[in-house]
Amino acid sequence: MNLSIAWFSILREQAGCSEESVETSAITASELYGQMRAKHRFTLAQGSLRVAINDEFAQWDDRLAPGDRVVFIAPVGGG
Amino acid sequence: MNLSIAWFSILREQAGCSEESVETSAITASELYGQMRAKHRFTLAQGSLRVAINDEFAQWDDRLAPGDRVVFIAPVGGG
Amino acid sequence: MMPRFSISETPLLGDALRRQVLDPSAGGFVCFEGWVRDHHEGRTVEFLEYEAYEALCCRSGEALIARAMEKFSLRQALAVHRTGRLGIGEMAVWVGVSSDHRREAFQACEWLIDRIKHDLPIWKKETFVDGSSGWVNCERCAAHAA
Amino acid sequence: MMPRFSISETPLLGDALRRQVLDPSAGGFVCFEGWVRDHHEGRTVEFLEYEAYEALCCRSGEALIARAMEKFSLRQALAVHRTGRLGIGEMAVWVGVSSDHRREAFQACEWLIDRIKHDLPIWKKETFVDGSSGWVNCERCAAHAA
Repeated sequence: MNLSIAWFSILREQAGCSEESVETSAITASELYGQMRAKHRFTLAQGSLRVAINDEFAQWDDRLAPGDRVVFIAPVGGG
Repeated sequence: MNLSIAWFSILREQAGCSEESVETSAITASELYGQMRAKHRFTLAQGSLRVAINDEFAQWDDRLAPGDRVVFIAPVGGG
Repeated sequence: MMPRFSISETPLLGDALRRQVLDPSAGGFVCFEGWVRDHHEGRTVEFLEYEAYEALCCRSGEALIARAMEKFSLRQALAVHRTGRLGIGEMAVWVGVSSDHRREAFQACEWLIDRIKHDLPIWKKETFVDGSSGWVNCERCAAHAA
Repeated sequence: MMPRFSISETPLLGDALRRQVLDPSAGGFVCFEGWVRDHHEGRTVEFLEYEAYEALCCRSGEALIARAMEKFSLRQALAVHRTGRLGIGEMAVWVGVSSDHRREAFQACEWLIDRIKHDLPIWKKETFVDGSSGWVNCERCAAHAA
């Protein structure tokens, strides 16, 4: 299925783009991050990220649907 | 001895003046308040007040000296 | 040295006060403003009057601010209290502090306004729309003493 | 309804934001400003860059403010976060709340800035005068993961 992903901060820099459209076999957000990490050689492991689907925080095992907009959220500034 | 007293807030209203010069036999701030309370019919008892001598917080049994400027401090707004 | 605590008979301007606590090494700024609100214990307030024993306020206020700067490692701190008649919505007091980290700024600002309200000789008289009025914390204890 | 949380690419003006939380029934106002400071962990900062995932920030930010207003009985509350490149002394975030009593205003303001910094997808990249730079909290865990 086809999805869009928006990249921010360190992931944007490592992906080299702000937004991409992907054709993927991934069923869950977790699988999608695995594929993207391999593709873009992200340094961050899934355990340090959060994920949002269609502008809402989501769970890693949430199932993806065609046309979903996915954002992987690297650790924020905090303090 | 001669002293000056400045009156604020409820004491100013009850004394009917902001400042007065008094000739007193009082040895301590406590005695002076007793005399002033009788003179001006203040409703506030000494226990609810603080006292300052020459613009510094003082103790009730501090001895007064000629020319001292005394202020009796009614309860403040707080909260 | 510029005074860090003062009493003002004219309206307080938060923006001008804030500029005095700017500091390139500060990462956090917290300010408190006390506003005249339209109600007190269920009654409708018309206006307030503040009266201060200025010489002692300034002396004690400076000491409080110096203590807060030391205790909370502040970069800058400033406080001003209004006197005179204030209508609803007017600013009665402004306290602003800046520090490297926000935690200390929050603690210091709250500590300062608590101490200012508790320690300094500043009195507040309330006038209600029903025409009654009284010095806060004075009338009730006076009634008990009487 | 006016948004209570927003992201701004242009400089924040505290005085204009403050006017939006005025309320005749509020007796206390507390605001927090986060400023870009010139040092971090002993190193000299040249500038910061903030990047936000705006749609999620606004949705989550509104929810945080609504929760704070309920939890702390606030009269008004507002928060804005800057994005883009900020020099030393610039304001990165403004959070202001008004309430009947000051205690709730302090608690709410601190709770809000804590939650904003912890929960919302806003990233900070530091650039130091020595030319090095990095995304705060990302580079170190990335190094560990690598």
